[in-house]
Amino acid sequence: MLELYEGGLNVPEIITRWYAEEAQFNYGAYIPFIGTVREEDGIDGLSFDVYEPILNGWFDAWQSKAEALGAKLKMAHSRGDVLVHQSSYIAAVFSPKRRVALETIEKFVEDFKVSAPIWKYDLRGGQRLYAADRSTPILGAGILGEKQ
Amino acid sequence: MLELYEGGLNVPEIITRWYAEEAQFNYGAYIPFIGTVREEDGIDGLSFDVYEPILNGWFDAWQSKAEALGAKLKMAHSRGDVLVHQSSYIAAVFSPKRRVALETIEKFVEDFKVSAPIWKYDLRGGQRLYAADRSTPILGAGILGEKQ
Amino acid sequence: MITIEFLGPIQKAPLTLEASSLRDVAEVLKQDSEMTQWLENCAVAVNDTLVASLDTPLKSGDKVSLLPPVCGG
Amino acid sequence: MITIEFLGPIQKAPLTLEASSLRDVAEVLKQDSEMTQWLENCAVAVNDTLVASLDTPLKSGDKVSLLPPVCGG
Repeated sequence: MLELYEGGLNVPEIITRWYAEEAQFNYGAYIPFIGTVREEDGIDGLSFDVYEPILNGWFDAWQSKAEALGAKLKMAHSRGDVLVHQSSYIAAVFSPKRRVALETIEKFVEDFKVSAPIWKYDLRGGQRLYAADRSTPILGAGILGEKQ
Repeated sequence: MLELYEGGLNVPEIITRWYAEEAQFNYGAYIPFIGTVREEDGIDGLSFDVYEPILNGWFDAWQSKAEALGAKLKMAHSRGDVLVHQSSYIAAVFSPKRRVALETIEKFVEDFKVSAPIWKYDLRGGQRLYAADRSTPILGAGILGEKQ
Repeated sequence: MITIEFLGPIQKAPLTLEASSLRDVAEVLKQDSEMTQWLENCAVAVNDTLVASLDTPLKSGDKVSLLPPVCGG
Repeated sequence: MITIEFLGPIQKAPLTLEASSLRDVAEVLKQDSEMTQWLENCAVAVNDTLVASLDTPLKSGDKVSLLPPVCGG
């Protein structure tokens, strides 16, 4: 399940609802990863663009990988503006066993950072500035710029 | 902070309170690991003994390691009986950065499993049976049995 | 006719043009000086599936999307 | 006099005895057939600090704890 919200996430609602939703499925481990906007370099917050069709495909592929291990993934992300100290991202794994849960949350979060079609902007003095220096080209990027 | 409770944990209360407690400290990542008693092999639940003095020392040593990385740890664990589908264990890390959070929660949870002075029993037909086959000797165990 | 859309921070309206493969799309975009900074770091999707080759064939009605470097979380 | 306490699943009341090192404690516990299964897999703490050597000295009032294999979580 992939949830998108306008603005900052209601973390207590989401992480407790997910826990309740899976309570009867006999998972032994639940690990939510919660990402919060840090106050740094004088920003007022961050802002996000999300391209949903490809994000859904990426998430579905990960869900299939998790299911093969007996695990389940959930994710929530913000669109638009998220102020400092608000949260913009939750990724979670449920798994029968600890090891699968720990390994899956790490790989899922790391792949998210370099693959999910989401663009980040700094909010600063009323402007929305693309965070180019912190962004990563998607694997396989650059084919249009190849010498022919 | 280390919290011990009689019986199953109130997971929503604990994970949302911890989130609120740290909301103003500018952490970018929060990862709680929630352990829940699985229904397996016909058990009614698990039961735990905790030896608090050494558990506190173990936890304090980990907290110091986390602080050196700018991170903070929290933990909650049950004493006594915890029925299937109830949770008995929460370990959590707060960190400015994602990588430290992911690495620390993994190491903390794995070390917990082999070092924390907590003993597990299966609850089965009214009996409390030590889970010897799933238990691990603490590093350095066995000195009293050495040939002299 | 195919449509090219520019995602995230690329401030550019969609384009419609004739093209039989991504190679044709690359030819056109290379003429556009605004696009120089993006061509080398954008991933490309055809009908919302990422593709890895310039030889990917296109047919009328296809949608080509350019995805610049990402940073979710 | 020192006190020995048995933690977790070891069903045994505390013992009080004279000992000047853990070596003395080991000598006494080896005479106890109930303890055979535990001596090889228990960790040992003196005054709630884990110790690694049989030569750890003991003084009157010390508390020795035996910690059998653990499984929290």
